[in-house]
Amino acid sequence: MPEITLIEGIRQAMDEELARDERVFIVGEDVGRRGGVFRATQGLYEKYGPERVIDSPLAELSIVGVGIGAALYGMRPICEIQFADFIHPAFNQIVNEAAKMCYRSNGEWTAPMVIRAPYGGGIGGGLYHSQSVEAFFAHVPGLKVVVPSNPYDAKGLLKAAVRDPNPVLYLEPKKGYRLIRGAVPEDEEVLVPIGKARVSREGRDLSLFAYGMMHHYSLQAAQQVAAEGIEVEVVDLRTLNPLDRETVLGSVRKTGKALIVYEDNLTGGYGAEIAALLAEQAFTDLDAPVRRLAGPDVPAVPYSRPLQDWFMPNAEKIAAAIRELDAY
Amino acid sequence: MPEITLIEGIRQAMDEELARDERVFIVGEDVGRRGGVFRATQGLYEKYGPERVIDSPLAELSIVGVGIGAALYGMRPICEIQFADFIHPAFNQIVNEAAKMCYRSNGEWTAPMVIRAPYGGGIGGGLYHSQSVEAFFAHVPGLKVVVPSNPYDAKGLLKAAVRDPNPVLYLEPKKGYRLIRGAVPEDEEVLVPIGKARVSREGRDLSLFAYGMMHHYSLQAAQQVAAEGIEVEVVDLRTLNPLDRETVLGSVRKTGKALIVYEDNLTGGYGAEIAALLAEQAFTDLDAPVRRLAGPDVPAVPYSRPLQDWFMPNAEKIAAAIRELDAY
Amino acid sequence: MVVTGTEAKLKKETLREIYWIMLLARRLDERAWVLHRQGKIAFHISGIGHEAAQVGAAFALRRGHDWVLPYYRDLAMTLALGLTAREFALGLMGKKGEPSSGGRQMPSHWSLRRANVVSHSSPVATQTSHAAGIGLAIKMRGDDAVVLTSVGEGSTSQGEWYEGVNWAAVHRLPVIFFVENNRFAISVPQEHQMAVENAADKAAGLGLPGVTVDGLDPLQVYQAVAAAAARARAGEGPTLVEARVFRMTPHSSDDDDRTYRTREDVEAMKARDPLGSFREFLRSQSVLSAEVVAEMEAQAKQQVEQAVAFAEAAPYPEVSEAAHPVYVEDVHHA
Amino acid sequence: MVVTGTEAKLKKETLREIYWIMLLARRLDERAWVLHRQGKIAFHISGIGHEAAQVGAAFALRRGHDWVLPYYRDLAMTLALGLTAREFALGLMGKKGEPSSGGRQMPSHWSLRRANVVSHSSPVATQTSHAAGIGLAIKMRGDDAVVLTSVGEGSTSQGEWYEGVNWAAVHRLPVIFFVENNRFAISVPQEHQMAVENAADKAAGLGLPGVTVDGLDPLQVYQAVAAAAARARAGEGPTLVEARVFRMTPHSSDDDDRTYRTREDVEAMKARDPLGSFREFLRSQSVLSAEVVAEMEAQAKQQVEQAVAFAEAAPYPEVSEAAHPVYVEDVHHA
Ligand SMILES: Cc1ncc(C[n+]2csc(CCOP(=O)(O)OP(=O)(O)O)c2C)c(N)n1
Ligand SMILES: Cc1ncc(C[n+]2csc(CCOP(=O)(O)OP(=O)(O)O)c2C)c(N)n1
Ligand SMILES: [Mg+2]
Ligand SMILES: [Mg+2]
Repeated sequence: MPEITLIEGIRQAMDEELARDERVFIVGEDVGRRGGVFRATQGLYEKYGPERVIDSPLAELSIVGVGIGAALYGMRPICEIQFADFIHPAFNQIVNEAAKMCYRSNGEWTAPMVIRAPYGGGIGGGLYHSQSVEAFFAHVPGLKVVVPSNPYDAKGLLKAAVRDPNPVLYLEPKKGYRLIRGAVPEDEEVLVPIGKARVSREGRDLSLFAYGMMHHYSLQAAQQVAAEGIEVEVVDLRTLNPLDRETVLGSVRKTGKALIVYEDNLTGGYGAEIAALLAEQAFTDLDAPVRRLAGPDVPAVPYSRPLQDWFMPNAEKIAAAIRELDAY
Repeated sequence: MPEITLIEGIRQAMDEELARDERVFIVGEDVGRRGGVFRATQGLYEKYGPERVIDSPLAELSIVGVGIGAALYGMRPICEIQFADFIHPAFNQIVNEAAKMCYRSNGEWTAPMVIRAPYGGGIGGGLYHSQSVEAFFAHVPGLKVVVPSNPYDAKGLLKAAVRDPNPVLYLEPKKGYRLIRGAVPEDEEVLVPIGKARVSREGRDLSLFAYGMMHHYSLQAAQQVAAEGIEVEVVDLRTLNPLDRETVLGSVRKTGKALIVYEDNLTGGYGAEIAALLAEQAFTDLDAPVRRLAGPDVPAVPYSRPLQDWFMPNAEKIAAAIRELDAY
Repeated sequence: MVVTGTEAKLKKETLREIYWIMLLARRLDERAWVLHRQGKIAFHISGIGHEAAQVGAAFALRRGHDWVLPYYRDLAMTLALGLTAREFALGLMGKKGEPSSGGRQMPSHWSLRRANVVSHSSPVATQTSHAAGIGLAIKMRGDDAVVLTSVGEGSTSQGEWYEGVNWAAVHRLPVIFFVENNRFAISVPQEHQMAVENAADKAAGLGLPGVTVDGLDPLQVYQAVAAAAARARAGEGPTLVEARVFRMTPHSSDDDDRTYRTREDVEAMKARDPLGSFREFLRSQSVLSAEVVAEMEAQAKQQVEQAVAFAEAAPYPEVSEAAHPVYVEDVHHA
Repeated sequence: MVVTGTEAKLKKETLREIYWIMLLARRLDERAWVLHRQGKIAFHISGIGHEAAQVGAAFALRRGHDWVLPYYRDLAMTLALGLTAREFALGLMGKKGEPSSGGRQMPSHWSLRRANVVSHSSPVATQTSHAAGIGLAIKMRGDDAVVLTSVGEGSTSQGEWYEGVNWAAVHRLPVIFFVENNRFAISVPQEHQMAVENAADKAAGLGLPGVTVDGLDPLQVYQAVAAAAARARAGEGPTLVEARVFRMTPHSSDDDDRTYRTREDVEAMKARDPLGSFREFLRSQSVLSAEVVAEMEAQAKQQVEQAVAFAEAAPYPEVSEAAHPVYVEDVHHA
């Protein structure tokens, strides 16, 4: 099985879905000739033409709004937001329109579409090219939110998202685009179900919940502490909404301890919901306080190198949190 | 001390601050001659003129953006968003601009301003005139978020917000505008500090955390169950960001049980952060699972009367949750 | 009323039909105000004064084939597209079977799947980019449908509106941007919204044709929208059509317009009521006789009565449905 | 180059100063590309080809008194407003003392409080409504300052831009909306952004004057912005000024423009380099001698060297500052 990068998994998914279903098209800034600023759509313009790989005006709300309209007509748009930091102008369209379409029309109208957005820090992007936006959107009923952490899931979740009859926000851990490699079969269809977390490493001492780049670092940290005899169970959440509550609760039932890692700022971040779930439904299972390791409560990641390092969780910080929680 | 309504507290606060500081002005849709669709600015246009009570174009992002600009120049704008449901077009301005201004300029530029928005359900407003938006914004460092639950706090928090050197989102429980009455002194300045929760009822059996209209119902529920011998400590959070962690933790330390009530949809709602805080920092204090009572995970409040009733938490539902938790 | 010659092209039957929809819309709307005063409904937002513009626009489309994204004032337009009086009344009361949302949305938040009338929300102008997206899909598929979307003049201040129109202009999409200009956004007069004289002037900045017509005359609106639809179907791109209308009532049942406009202004509008003037015009052209007018009135009255009675007797949605459908459980429509 | 007669009004000294800032900006910018190739900085976004427009615009203002909300390409403009070469170099490296953000923002995210240059973010066009708000505050206070805010032509597609301009037009605010039109938004050509020929055509739809000038000529830009500033100061409201420029480099150090434009196109731009043509013009007018040109080059070189050396030696911000100031701890600036 060939090893590919995470972004190549994304590219392959779009390529295959464009080939499979003529209702699928891509719209976004610089997705055409440029192939996307991260090269996620490279080659697709040449292969599928300007009608199916559309360079939009520089205007996010209408990238999403036009996508919604096309979806209402029966198309399957993939809308690219160049950086998650720039999704905010489209907040109204995503939250008030796409997410509420099915419920508000009692199922008469639906908006099957994918909104792709590279997110996360550690790439020298400063306050506006590093944001993690998942907490805003995972709170929105009607929208599904997924985050892959490896090439296989990147490909399989994106293909599943394109086929999903609902609007799906697909957040891409951009730091891992070329850093994270993995085997993906060439000769079979890769599909990863939306709504299922994955235990990526079994362990008995504590449960670690993460997604995206933080899942990558969490596995590294788990490996580090394994040498010290701490067996961490790592759960890759993959789908943030709807959350796979069974897998989360099942893991904590086994280990009795929970560490949640995310790179967004701490307060009100996505990890709060995991912690709340555990506080409500794992009360008798917990042997220690739930622990969250997240970015500090400043407005996104500062640019200057030492400040960025200060902000970002990484394998060392995660390992330290594991040790502390293990020792409780 | 005269009894006034919650909205009258809001109106008085604006009136007094306009009179006190000529840098203060109001901008929003229909705030002028119309006096606001809820009448919060009634009489102010006549008193302060069209230069200080400005009818904006129907365009929320620029209501906030223009407010930010004026604040940068040294003014103290009060921006009115007609319904919280319509704040989403301004999400980019609030989250990326107002909230990040101070940090991103290392304190060189600041955006002292208030954004007022009526929120919440139970008023026959359907999906788009009932939304609770606090979870989105309480997650944003750099922004303060306050919610009054009574006329005194409404007045005092708004006056404090106008004087605060940071951007403050002031969410108004519109269902309580005329329903909630209370005594407010006429002859002294009413100021309520931002960042301080208030124990509005002492109790030893469990702690109930709420804000806005849900705090109002929570007090009613606490009174109901008191007759049955359950002594509920009710905490009115008042400021959602920055959260008064000491008061929250202190109360649970005493009672050992926590019920959190909010009318937003449950998952990822503001109550998740309270639950997470308790899961992390009150582990040894808790004698029962943390319990959240909130709106169901549908996209806001449906219109039709029975559907709305199904959605909304109320005193009865809260009392039932109290009894259940008390019995744990 | 300017007689433009268009009406010559419309069959008498069609002219009568236009009048009939205007009349039915008016009587339903008036009844809604009464129901509100009686405490039988919680909210009403009125289209009185806009009917000519709306029905003229709708009749210029291939109704049921073309796509329409209306806004809350478009009762008459939506009736012209196929909504029934009963369905409207169900919506007013949030009753079961209401076709736009099953009682989830407020009244006058239109949606009628069977007639290609797309669901809209309350935040104004959000449907503008949806219209562009539908136009894009039509173009991609090579279909011959066109799209019409409407807003009030105040809503053209939204970035939402600008971006949607810009998309259609750049891609020459088959979209008609219809602006019902009643000079007020709730209480805010046009001069606080825009520095141009006509909303249609905005078209020049976006690179599409813009035209302003008298929205009290359904035939002028018909002509302008028909021309725009022809352009769109011919692949020549979008058009902005502005219809100058009157909002003869307060903004909604929650509003009181006495603080921001004089009774004289409102009376002056009523004196130019588009329903009355179109009726007189049709009578002058011998399209309507006094008998037919009376008959239509009687029929409208009966439809309104029946609709209201039906809706009052209808059940509310069951609470058991309230939690659904947040997600597409079956993919029937997708 | 069109000789418009404006230059007659500018003192020779001022013309030399304009050239000097253009030159310094160019040499700093070129050096930033080199630093990037050397792996010494992580990112650079270039203003090469925009300098004439930017400096012409800045000089038409009362620098330090008027307010400016620039965008990331405005190195030359910001230098003209008072940024030093050292400060720019500190920003490139995210070093302590960098005045725009203390290293919190990426390079070229300008802010210079002492010169009334307001902090901007990365999401494009968000500063447009801030400019309107500052204009509103100036009007409220009765001050005589004007505001200039800039964006690229692509960014005029944003609802953010539209709403901000609309505000200023409705309220006749003292704002100049400056559009640096290099015909590309990263890779997307102008015809995918707008259906009008000039970004300035958008003014017609918003009810303010719009003018397009040759942005390769600082004097044409000077004249247009000076006229706009005079209008603004006289209470006549905002103006949209579009300067046609070239982006002679890739979008940023992360970009590779070979996929979307030919080398010939880029070479053709370079042949019309505004720095060279303005130098030749000034030489033809005897404003600059060969000696002075050489001297300026030497001085620019020296400033660049010193700035880079200074920044390389400068410390990073301390980690202990990273958590602040999320909120205004002291109200010094407020
Ligand atoms: C985004 C948004 N902001 C505010 C409102 C509240 N609101 C409802 S209708 C309206 C006025 C609309 O005026 P106009 O567009 O002229 O249409 P008209 O009602 O006059 O037909 C306002 C401000 C809204 N629905 N959506
Ligand atoms: C809201 C937003 N969306 C996307 C981007 C990414 N981006 C940065 S610059 C740019 C192109 C800007 O083009 P233009 O406005 O023409 O200015 P130019 O760079 O050509 O000077 C894009 C798409 C952004 N910064 N902000
Ligand atoms: Mg109107
Ligand atoms: Mg450009």
